[in-house]
Amino acid sequence: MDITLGHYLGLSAIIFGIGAIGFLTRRNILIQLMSIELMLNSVNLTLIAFNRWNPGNHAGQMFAFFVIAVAAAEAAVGLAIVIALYRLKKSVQSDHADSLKH
Amino acid sequence: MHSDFFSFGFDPGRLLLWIVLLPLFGSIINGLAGKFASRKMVSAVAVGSVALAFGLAIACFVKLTMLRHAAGEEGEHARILYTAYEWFSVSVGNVNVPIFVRFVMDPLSGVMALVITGIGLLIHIYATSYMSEEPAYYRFFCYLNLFMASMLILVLSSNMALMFVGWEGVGLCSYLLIGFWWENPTYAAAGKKAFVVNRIGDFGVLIGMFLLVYATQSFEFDAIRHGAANLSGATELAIGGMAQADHHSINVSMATVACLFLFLGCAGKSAQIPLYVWLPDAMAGPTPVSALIHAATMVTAGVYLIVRLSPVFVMSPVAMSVIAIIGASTALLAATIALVQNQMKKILAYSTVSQLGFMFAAVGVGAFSGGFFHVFTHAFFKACLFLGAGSVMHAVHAHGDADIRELGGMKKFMPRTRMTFLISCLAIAGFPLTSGFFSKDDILLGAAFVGTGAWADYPSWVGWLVLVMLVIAATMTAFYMFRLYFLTFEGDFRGAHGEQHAAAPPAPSHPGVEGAAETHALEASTDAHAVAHDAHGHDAHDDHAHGHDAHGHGGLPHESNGAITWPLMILAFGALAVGFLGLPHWAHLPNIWEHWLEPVSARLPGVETEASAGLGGTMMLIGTLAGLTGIAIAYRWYMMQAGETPAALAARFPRLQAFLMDKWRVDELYARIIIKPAEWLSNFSSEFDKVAVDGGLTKLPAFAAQAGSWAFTRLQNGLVYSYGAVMVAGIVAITFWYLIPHPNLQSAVQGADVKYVAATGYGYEYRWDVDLEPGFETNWDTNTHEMTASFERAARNRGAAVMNGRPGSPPPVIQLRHGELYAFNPRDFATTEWMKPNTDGTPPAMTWQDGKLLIRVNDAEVRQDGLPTTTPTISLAPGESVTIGGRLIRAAGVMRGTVEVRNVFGYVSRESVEVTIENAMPQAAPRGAEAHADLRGGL
Amino acid sequence: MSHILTLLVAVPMLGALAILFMPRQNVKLLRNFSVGIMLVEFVVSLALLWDPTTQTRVSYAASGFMFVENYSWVESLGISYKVGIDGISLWLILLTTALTPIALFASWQSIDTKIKEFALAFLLLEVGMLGAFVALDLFLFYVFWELMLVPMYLIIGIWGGKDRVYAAVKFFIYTMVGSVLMLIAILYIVAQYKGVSGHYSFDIVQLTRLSLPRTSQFILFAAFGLAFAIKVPMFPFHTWLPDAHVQAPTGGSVILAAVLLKLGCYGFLRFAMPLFPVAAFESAPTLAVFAVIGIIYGAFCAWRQQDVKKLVAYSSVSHLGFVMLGLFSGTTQGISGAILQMVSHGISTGALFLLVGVIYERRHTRDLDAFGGLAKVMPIYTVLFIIVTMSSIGLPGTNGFIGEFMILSSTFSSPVMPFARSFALFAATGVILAAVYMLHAVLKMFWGPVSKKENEHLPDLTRREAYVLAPLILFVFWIGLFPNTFLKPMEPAVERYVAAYVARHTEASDVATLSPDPAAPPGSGEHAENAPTDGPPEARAARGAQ
Amino acid sequence: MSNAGTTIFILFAVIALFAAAFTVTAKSAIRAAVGLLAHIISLAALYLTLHAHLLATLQLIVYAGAVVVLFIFVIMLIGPVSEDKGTDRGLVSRALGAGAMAIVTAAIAFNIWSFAPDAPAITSCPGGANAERWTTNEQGVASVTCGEFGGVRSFGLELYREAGLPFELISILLLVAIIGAIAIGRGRSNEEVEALKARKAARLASPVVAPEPVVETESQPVGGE
Repeated sequence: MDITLGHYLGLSAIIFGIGAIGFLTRRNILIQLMSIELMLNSVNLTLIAFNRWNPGNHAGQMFAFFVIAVAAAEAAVGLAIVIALYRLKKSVQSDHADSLKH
Repeated sequence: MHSDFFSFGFDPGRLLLWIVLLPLFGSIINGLAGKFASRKMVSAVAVGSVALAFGLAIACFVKLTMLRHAAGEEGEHARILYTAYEWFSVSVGNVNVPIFVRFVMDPLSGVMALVITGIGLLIHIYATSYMSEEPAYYRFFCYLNLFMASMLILVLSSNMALMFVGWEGVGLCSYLLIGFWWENPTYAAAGKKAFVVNRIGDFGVLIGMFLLVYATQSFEFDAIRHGAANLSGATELAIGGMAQADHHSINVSMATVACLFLFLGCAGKSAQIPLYVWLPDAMAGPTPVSALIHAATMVTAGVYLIVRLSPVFVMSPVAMSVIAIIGASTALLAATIALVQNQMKKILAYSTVSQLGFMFAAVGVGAFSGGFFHVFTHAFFKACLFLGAGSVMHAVHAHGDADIRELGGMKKFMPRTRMTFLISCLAIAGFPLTSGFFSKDDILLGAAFVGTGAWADYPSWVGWLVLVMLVIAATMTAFYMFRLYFLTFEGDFRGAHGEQHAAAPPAPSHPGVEGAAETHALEASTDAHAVAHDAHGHDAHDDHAHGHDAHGHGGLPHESNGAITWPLMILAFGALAVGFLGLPHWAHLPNIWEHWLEPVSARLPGVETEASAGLGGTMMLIGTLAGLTGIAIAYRWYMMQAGETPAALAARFPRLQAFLMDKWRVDELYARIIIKPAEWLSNFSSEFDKVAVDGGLTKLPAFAAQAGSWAFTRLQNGLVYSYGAVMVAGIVAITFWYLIPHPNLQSAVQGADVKYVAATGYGYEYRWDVDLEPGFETNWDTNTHEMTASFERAARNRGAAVMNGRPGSPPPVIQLRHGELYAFNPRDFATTEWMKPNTDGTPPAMTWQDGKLLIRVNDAEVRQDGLPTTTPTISLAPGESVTIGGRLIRAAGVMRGTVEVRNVFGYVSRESVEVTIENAMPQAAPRGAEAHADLRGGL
Repeated sequence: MSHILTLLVAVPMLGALAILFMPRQNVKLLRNFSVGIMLVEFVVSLALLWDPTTQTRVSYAASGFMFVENYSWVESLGISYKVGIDGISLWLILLTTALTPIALFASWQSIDTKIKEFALAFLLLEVGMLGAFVALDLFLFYVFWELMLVPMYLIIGIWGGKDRVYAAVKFFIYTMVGSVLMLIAILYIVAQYKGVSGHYSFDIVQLTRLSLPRTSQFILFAAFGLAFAIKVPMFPFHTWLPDAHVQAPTGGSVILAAVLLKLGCYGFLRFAMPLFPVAAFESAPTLAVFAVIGIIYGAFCAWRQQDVKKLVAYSSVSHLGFVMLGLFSGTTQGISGAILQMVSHGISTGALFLLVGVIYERRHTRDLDAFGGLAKVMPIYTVLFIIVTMSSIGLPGTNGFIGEFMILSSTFSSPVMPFARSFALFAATGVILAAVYMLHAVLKMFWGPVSKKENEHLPDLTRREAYVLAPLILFVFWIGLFPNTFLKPMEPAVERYVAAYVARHTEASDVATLSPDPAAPPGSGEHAENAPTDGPPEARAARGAQ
Repeated sequence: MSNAGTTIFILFAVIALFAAAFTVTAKSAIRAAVGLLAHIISLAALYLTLHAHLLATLQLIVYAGAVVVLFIFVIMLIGPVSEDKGTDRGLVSRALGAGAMAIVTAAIAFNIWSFAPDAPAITSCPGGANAERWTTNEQGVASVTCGEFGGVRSFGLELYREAGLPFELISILLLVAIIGAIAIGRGRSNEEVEALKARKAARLASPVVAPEPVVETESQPVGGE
């Protein structure tokens, strides 16, 4: 069996789905953040795979590069927020931070 | 006066203007400056302006008579016209009808103008003395002059719109003058009542006016009178709306409807059933007002209007008989009420209503000149009676009104008043050779005349009925007037008012407040019903006493001064003498009056003969007898006895007496059936507004918004995964949208070709079917998102007919589909008779064969290329046209394009589009492109 | 080209700008300056009647709009600053410029907080009103229409009575609902216009050439009509009016009744009816029914009101019913009468509100039962009140009569409206009811003995109040006696209007079409879109099925 | 792709999937972090199969070296609180969201798997089946030399030539993130917390919101007398 672009994309879709489901079902902010990382990674995989089959330049890889940078920033800020929330609520459950309702 | 005065180039019309303007200026001057002027100045302005107006009126009148004589045979149309300016205009249908401020003096308005200014002058003089103690002296004369101006506008205007100014103007003045002593709430309420009731009448005048103007396209009385002939039965009136709405129309002649509406107005102004209720209450006003407005002039405006429009009224015997019956009923009703009343002015008020009923009965039976003659004579004797009553009240200091049971023996104290009063009473009773005798006789004769069936269209029973009612009413009139006279002037003085007033403190500073209690107490004991009715504001007779003419020299009654007695004497002379202007025609005596009014009072259509001497003599005898009977009974009961018989009758029939005393309880009835429901309706509206309208349009949407807002805030629960779930819903939608290809097929006609364009998308492949044959012509290809098809090649078995349904509008397109014979919108074709029916397997009337539209035509007019043809089957290539039965039919072609689009996932979507090509043939020039903009693009 | 209309819009705007830079402590300056600016504005507006440069009276006989100014504003969307007037808007503009200073001057008696803001709001209000009257570009009109809303909202909401916020919000929301629908309709028309002509335009003259399909006309007419019907206000959209009037300060009430409501009628006349002639023509009977209901219903409601202002507000509902009836009658004099009635109503109701304001100043109540016998203590006030009442009742010789009479009689014989006679018949009962409710108020306020102690020493009209009212009284009689002064200038415009209205009432097609531009000279390149040969491709696209 | 390549792909794909699943299902956060680490490493391996050498390295350095470590730091800092507590709250929306997402994922994955365009295995340099793809971009200009695809030199050259501005923007973003993270994570000083508490107490005591002190200094007496 030859591995083609479709396989990479399918894999990436599944990982994205797992990340999304994780984000939707888990209430632990830390794990939700990790789910986001999963989704970002799946996108990176897609970008890199497409780039492999259009190798005239590095557009896809470069996007992935930026995504990694943004993901790092996001993780940093996100975790800072987690700590702030923890300090406020003594909890990292996302549904404890529901003041912004109604 | 010499004729020179009238012939030196001066426009007599301008005088007409000044007749109106003088009292108006008098009013304005007194209104603005009267407060700072002395009473002398005020009365000088008021009386002076009216006197000048009277002078001018005489001058114009003389000029008019001269014109009439000078014109000889055509003198009938002699009149003086003056157009001041164009006021405004209204649309009648598509015509602009201008309304002018234009005055006219013709025989009718001439007489009225003389009566108004003449009697008005006398009453003004009278009022200078009568009202001399009134603090708001200037206000009184301001109103009175304003009334004179309005009344003169009413009678002198040459068109209905301007007349309406006067019509409403006198209503306003009446309102102001009835409520002159407004500090008494019942007086003020009486004023309001008068105004509102008059307004109901004005509504009738408005609608009647609109109807007449609608029919004759003019506001001018002359034009309406000339156009009256068109108003008879032939004209159908669609009550619902426009004339062509046949099923809404009721077969009533325009004249009848217009006349009944106008009569409603006249009934309001002239106090006829059902709108008479305001007049008795109007006696709350000062006595000169009662005399001038509510007896002599304003209330006769209704009769004036009917006489003025008599050619219209005679067109409708129905309306005439209604008027006659209502007039006679009013005469009778008011007379019965007057029988038992005890207040001087109240009796006179009901007497006025009754006499007005006589006048209406007269015009109702077609005796226009007789009815108007009664207006004229009545003005004299009724004004005299009112002023006489005022003089008596003045003498006994019974302010507002006087109870005749408290009076008596006044002839000793005030001989001149008594003489004039007696003369007027005789006149109103129809004593031979007094003015009332002649005018009443005219009326009775008129009723009897139509009763004999002289006017074929007119129900003769109405004549007899009216006659009987009027005779009874005349008897009663004589009775109650002489009851009034005997109780007031004969016998001994029974009153204690003088003493009471002598003891009372002089001229109270707040008229209407002090003094009310004592007289009211007196009244309460004598007239128990009065108290009960005060709540309705109509029975405002005696719970007041004004300091306005408390002279402070009490004691016994005394004769009034010259300013009061001289007008009385002049009026009494008139009451005696003016009857001779209208000597009976049947006795071959010269009837100046009738001759004078000939140009304005309409002749009854189809009536050639005149009343015979026998009928005339009989009626005169009956009338005289009726009057004398009434007088005799009154004499017997009140002079020979001391009123025992009436007292016994009252004791025997207490309920009848109470019923009459309560004026038939009409006010109560109205309160129950009109005022209460109206108030209820108004309460209901106001509540409905709060609850239903505001609730439905404000509160309900507000509640809905709040509820919606509540529901949506529930979604904002602050939980991340809820928001996430909503996001996923969006992802689902977008995903599935992108999984399936979307052709979004568009088409465009390019000459004889049709170009189809499908949407492009990543990895899309296309295949096309554009030839109307089954199956796709092209194979899957990624590059063919556009496809062009030729019309000529493709349109073979399908087509459309383009029909020009309505001229001027773009043609609706009717598409024929496979297996369809024809498709018509019944709205576009009144009938399809021109097509052969599609029976027994014959080819369809319209079909598409071999690229041509075939039409088989029944016997209809067919034109092809402008030439008539007789071919039974017409064959049209797309773009060609034919006219069948006046309808343009053009053949057109239909193209269909289908595309299938496949995306990378292998999903396939199909879309078709059908195009109607109206002018695809190369020889046909493209029609206006904008007319058929792509509907999808447009909408 | 004269810039008078721009000047009209600009003067109060500049005045407002100047007020921004004035110290708020200097109350006297603020008061005098704001009134002064409005007087200047009034003088400027007189130039619409009398041209000072040529020393002649301005004639409104010419066809088309006068004093037109047209500058491109947003070129790509066809939005322009186009202003112009004709006989129809002339008197409404003069009414506005005449009444605004009066209303503001009268307000200065009672308004003593936030003077600067009040002056600002009033000036901006004047900008909005005048702008809406002169705008010939739908977009421009909409801008002014909305601009007008905000100051009025503030005037009611800040300087109003007890429930001012409720009233202000109600006023705002009611008006806004209509306006938003109107905006959508405007955009739709413009899109249609673009569809057939190939370019955008908001110019009313151009848009009037558009003839839309029947169904679209009805929907659009409903959208426009709702906006204007709310403003008029027609039954059943009137309930904001009594609330707004009762809560608004005197000056606000005057302007609201005298001018703002007229914009609703004007909108029907200028926009809704010419743009959608078929729909207007065919809905005229329906709308006339509502107008007649409004006349009678408003009168009945007015009768029961204890609050004088509310009474007058409901009487406005009744009177504006007459105006709407006249507009829909489709006759020359019916429409002229309606316009005159707008002016008359502005004057007499404005005066009534001023008079009510006067008594409210003294007694701080408007309850009918709180008065009685005022004729004794305030004779001059009484006289003026009764004159204005009579004008409101429509007594001949006063202004109220002319409009009503023209409307009723012209409607009665209207050749184009079905059931016209019935409408006139029922509307005429309003004449009776007007007397009932107005005289009811007069009876309760003025006649009878002075029953309340508080009323015994009320001062009569001050000189200032008399000055404010005098011009209005003058016009009550002027219009009543010499209405042709006012009717003649508007006649040519109305005649053209009616001719076009009647001629176009069958002009509906299945798709939008454009009639040729009469204004364009033949062969002019500017309107090449009318050439039949080379329209834009989409215009020639064949009809799509399915 | 060679058989070895296929094997490697399947191996690491399976690891990545299982690691991902473990990450989102793990009860304890620390286990999830370990799962994430495994996932990241297996993705790095997959990047290698795609000739993204530099990115594979960066993936390890940034994700495995920084992000996951950061996660673990935070988990340690917070301690046992970081454990998930079972609750039914929002069960419906969670279930619905997860279910819908699962369906979508399945649909996409299935469709992508079934779609297999001819995507040749890329093994050789110029002269191979897809020589032109290696040598030219859309404009026909080669920016990548065969054999250097995904390498540091080739990638870096292109990054600085073509994407200098985004690169600089990203550095700014990182700077901002650093500052932001510090600002948020630092917390409030004691005085600030006290002041906050006092304000809150005051607000609870009176229904009227106490005016902000700054506003008070601004307001001026209203003229009008």
